[in-house]
Amino acid sequence: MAYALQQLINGLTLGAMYGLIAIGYTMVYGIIGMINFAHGDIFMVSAFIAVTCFTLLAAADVSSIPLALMFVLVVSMFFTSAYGWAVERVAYRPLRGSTRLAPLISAIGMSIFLQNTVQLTQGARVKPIPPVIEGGIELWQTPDFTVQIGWSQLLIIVTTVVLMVAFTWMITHTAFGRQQRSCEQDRTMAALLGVNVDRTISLTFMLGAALAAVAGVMVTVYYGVVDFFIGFLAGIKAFTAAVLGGIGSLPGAMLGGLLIGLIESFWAAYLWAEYKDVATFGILCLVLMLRPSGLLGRPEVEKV
Amino acid sequence: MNKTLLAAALAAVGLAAQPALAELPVAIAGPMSGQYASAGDQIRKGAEMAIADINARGGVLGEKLVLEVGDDACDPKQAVSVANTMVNKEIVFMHGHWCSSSTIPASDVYYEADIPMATVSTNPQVTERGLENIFRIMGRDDQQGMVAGTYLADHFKGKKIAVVDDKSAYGKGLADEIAKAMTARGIEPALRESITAGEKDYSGLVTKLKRDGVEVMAYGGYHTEVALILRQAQQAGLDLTVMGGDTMTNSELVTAAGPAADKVLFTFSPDPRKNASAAPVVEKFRAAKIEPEGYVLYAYAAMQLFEQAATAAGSTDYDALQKAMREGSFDTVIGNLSFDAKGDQKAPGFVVYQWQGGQYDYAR
Amino acid sequence: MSAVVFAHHAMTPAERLRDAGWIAFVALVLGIPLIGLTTVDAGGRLEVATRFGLLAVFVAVAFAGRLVLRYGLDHARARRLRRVQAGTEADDGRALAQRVVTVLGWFALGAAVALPLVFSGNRYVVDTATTVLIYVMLGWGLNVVVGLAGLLDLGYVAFYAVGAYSYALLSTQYGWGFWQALPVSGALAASFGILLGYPILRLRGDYLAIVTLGFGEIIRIILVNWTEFSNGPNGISSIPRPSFFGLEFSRRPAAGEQSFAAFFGLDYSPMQRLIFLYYVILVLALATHVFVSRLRRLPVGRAWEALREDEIACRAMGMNTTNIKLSAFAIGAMLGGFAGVFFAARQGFISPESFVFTESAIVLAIVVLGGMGSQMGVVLAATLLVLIPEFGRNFAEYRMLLFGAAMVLIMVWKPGGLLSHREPTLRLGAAAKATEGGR
Amino acid sequence: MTTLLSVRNLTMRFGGLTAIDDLSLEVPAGRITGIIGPNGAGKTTLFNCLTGFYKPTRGSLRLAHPQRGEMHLERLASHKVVRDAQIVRTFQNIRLFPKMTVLENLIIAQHNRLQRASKFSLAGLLGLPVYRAAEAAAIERAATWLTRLGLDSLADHAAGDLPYGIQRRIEIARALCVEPVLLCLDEPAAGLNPRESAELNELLLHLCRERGIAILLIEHDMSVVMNVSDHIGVINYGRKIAEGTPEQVQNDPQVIKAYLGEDDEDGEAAP
Repeated sequence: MAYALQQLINGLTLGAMYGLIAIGYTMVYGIIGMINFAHGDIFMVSAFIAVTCFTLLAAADVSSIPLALMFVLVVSMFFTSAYGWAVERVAYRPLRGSTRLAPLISAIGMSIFLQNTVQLTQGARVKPIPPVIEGGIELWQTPDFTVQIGWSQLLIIVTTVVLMVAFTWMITHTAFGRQQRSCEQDRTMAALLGVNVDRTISLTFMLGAALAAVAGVMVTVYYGVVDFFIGFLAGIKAFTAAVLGGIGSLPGAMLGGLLIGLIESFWAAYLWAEYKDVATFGILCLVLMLRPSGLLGRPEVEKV
Repeated sequence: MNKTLLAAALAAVGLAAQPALAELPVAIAGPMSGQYASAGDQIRKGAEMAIADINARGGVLGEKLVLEVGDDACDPKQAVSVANTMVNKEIVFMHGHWCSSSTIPASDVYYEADIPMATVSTNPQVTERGLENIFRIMGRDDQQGMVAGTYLADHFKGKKIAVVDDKSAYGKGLADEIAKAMTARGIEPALRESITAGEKDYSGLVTKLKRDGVEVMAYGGYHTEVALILRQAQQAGLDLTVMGGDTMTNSELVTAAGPAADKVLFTFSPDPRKNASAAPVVEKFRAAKIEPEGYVLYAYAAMQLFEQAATAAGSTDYDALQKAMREGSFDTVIGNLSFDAKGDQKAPGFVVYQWQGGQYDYAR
Repeated sequence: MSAVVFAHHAMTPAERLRDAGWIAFVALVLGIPLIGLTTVDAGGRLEVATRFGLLAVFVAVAFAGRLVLRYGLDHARARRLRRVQAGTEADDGRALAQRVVTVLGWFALGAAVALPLVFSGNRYVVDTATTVLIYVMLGWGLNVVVGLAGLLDLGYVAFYAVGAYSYALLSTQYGWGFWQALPVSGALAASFGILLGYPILRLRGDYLAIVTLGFGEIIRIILVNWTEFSNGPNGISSIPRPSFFGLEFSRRPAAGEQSFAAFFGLDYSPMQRLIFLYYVILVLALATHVFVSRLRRLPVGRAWEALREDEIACRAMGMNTTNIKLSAFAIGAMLGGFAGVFFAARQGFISPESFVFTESAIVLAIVVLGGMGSQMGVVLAATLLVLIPEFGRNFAEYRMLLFGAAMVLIMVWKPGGLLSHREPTLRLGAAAKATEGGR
Repeated sequence: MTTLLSVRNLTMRFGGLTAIDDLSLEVPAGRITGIIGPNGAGKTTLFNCLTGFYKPTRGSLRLAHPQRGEMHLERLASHKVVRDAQIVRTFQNIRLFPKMTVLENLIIAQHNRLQRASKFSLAGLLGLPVYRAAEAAAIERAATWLTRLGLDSLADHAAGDLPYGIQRRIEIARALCVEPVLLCLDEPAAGLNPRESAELNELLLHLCRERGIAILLIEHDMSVVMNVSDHIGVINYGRKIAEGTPEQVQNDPQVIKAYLGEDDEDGEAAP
């Protein structure tokens, strides 16, 4: 029981991170209907920025953890959204209005490009930082097992929840949210009604990148190690999460992320760890067979 | 690292330029890019230094050596492509590849093209296929696993030992051998697991280890994952000792795992840096700000092997060279090298090491 | 999309400078974290190192590059505008381009046949050409699924793996020969295609993409973990090479067998096998080409294209879309399987590492870059995508960077692919003539 | 006058919305039946039920096929409605295969016949005479209709590049290539200019009178409906509110109320 609880905590932490990255996929899909394959690598870039920041802070002897975290988050979000903006501008905007697959291939190219840029400029070696947040709370002590939730795990889950709420509020209550939703539904009509579509799409990419940056900082804090390859696996998992939850739906992305985190940790905990990815994809297929638009996706009515 | 992009590009173009006549092209191949690029980097540094030294001594048989570098990124398909490139460049000797899964398909190409090769790949299959051009200057996984498993059985009696691998050819081979050696000594692994290399989250595994009261984990795989597992174990309040293979020589482990790296034991050939004969070379590397860790000295030794075998044979023709390598005995920075019929090093001997404050040394 | 025509006035120098300045600023922002700053290992911990000199160079290059690019683009646009105004030679141009492509196709075929004879001593060239042909074949196979039927498949590598492993296992375990195993492996791959296709018939577009991606991963993970079956991560080695009508290509043939070299009284050379393998894949690829081109002109091929264009209209025309989708999956998978068999035979060693997602992505890139559905486009794109990294070997670590950049640039330059013209499967005039001649 | 299709108590619900409510209707063989009604009345939904795109919630759709006898359409998958029952439809928002040529569009309409002749593509791959003859016949049939509809000069153009009015005609030609017993046209006159409308009228009458094809016609353009229909059904809110000859329907108070009455949801219906 205690063991299951611990695995639940592990799964939630992992799932929260997938969810944060998945939101980026889902938003971009919602607005321009493309899979932004480079999103995982944007996340990777943000993790590198975070490592540089933490190292700078360590050199500057900043000892206040909340202050350091805030600083790293802000800096990382700023630069990462610049990357999000640039990627859209260079690789996707010229392709708007062409076939559905063109931006996908461009995105795959962008992903390879970003990975190798980071490898060249930052080196192929893994980048570690000393533990930022140590310790945690002991939740439950049984004779042979202690359930523990680390401060960093707690931080990740809380941040995710807060961001999720803030984000949903922004989409439903602000002018940008309205423009974003209007572009999702009908870009031409939105443009006719005076919505600056280009700007809205750019902003969407920047927001997605900023969320990925939050995930990047969290990964850096939690695992303490990043390398130029982390974007790939995280990207695939997050994309799976977005689809599982119903691509285009924000709560769906979060739900998908959490589910995949939980499936992974419980499958690995009780069944065969080596087949956990098979389980993830298997469950995805099953869900899609029963609900072709994902768990919370708007069911696509066949318009004849 | 501080080279400017432009300068690096020019240097790369320069490296690839065709050698002039009266130069002997020799090659190294390995993962110069990709996940394991740091190993490739070590090989390149070792080989460059060796070639500089050999050429300073007047080259081999009066000809200067030039180095060709092949990048296979540990991808078998690219490895074959690299091998073909090297054949075209008419290299007379190859040191590589690094990943066993690259070495195996590439070696067929070298075999057909009559090119002798010295490799550090540890998978038994490398020398088990009857190719007479392969020489392994490193031990084999089965020997390595044997040493590690026996050490675990002897030193951690009564403690729970888990055996984990990363599903790579290398990692799984090693972990299987460790488990076998332990069982032979009457100790059953408390847990046998596989993880996926390249992920970041191993908290599930750590929790599992914690539940089963595991104190020691034998691990077949690369150092990156070990660093992550150690960090996450510490976070979860699990005091874990790790036993790994030769890949743990990488100092990245220490950077990434922090103080927890002191809990890592691993098997590796006797440290060449400790050889009295290697002292001047080690000094030289350190003077050039290169720590001759991991595969650096092996690459150096591979070039020495070629130099001495070619000198002994008086020629760089395949048959003569191959015969000289097979029959001779060579003094290199990694000690005395001689090979058995399969091409395995005769006295590899693995030793158990332990990291200690950023350095590794023989374990007590 | 609405056609909005913007009037482009010529930019003043000041505007050009401002534009380039903005790009330089963006370059600065992007460059600071990755180029300007880096972390280096300083004995067990990281330290930040600065490279502001390099950053300045980067920004300057961006500034100058933008000026030049903008200038070039404006000129190109002006030229195009003049051409459009001058008259509608576009149609003629297209027909001409089509003829050029056809001529180039025959030329490429001739070059492909002659290549090993010209480069008979050059192992690298023959081997790289073989790789190109493998990708051409994979591209043609995937072209059926993605290019013609419009079903986005991100897990094509699974069928490649099925083909490769079935040949590897049949040959090493049961001693089957290459030519015996080829049809069986193809059939097996086709069954996997149907197996994958069936449950996901209802899915569309990007949902299909992720499920196929998952399927590819599942196959790979099973190959890695099911050691008893596939020998796990160690892979399968010593896979026999195809023989020339029973003649082996080896220096020392097995007892009772004759080698190719001995039979023809030649000196043994490893090149003989390489060249033979090259011709094998050339024949396989050409057969694939003929097969797919003919299918395209048959009801089933036209049905695939119709499915890509409008699935609902297909149903309204009484087509069984289930069968059409499954046939596309099956045929695409079968061709992938054939390519896999050849791959295993050529490499002599396969392991799950050869069948990762990146491989699927590259084959998909070949199809899309080439121009969806265009057979010649696949050849062109496969050649480019194999050769760019190979030429890139001279640039060592910049190799993959160039590869990624090239993918983006080609796509932005030609969103419809390199050869996006679609040749109709039949013409009224031509058909009428043909039928009259037939009667 | 024999009944070709009889719709009995058809009901179609989407969640809480009832698009068609207990509708009964008879379509006679060899005649033109018009269906009119304000926007959102359920006309297209009726087509979708009829051609198998939707499964009706309740009710029966019975076809008295001249060769194959009675068929229950509600039990057939959409492709079988076309293949076996030979009911073909066009779409309100034209659905051609835009990148394919006009001729190819018409050949695809004959897919099932050709596919059978190609013997699982084998005969086709080998170029056997069986298949070659079938293909020639298919092209012949396509060419005949193209000529009849004045499209022969456009046969090798990509369908999607042609003007709207021509695309409408192509869609009808494509449907005719299936050799329907019942042709369901969903607003074929929408977007046509008066001259094109007149041509359409003439074509519909030709199909019905000369070729004996029954036509079910949804149309807002009263000049078309009133001129060609033998019989008209009026639907509002998913219910049939009137039925009869054009004159009867025009003078029906219910119909006038539906079009001009309290609900002003419809503007374009008035001729």
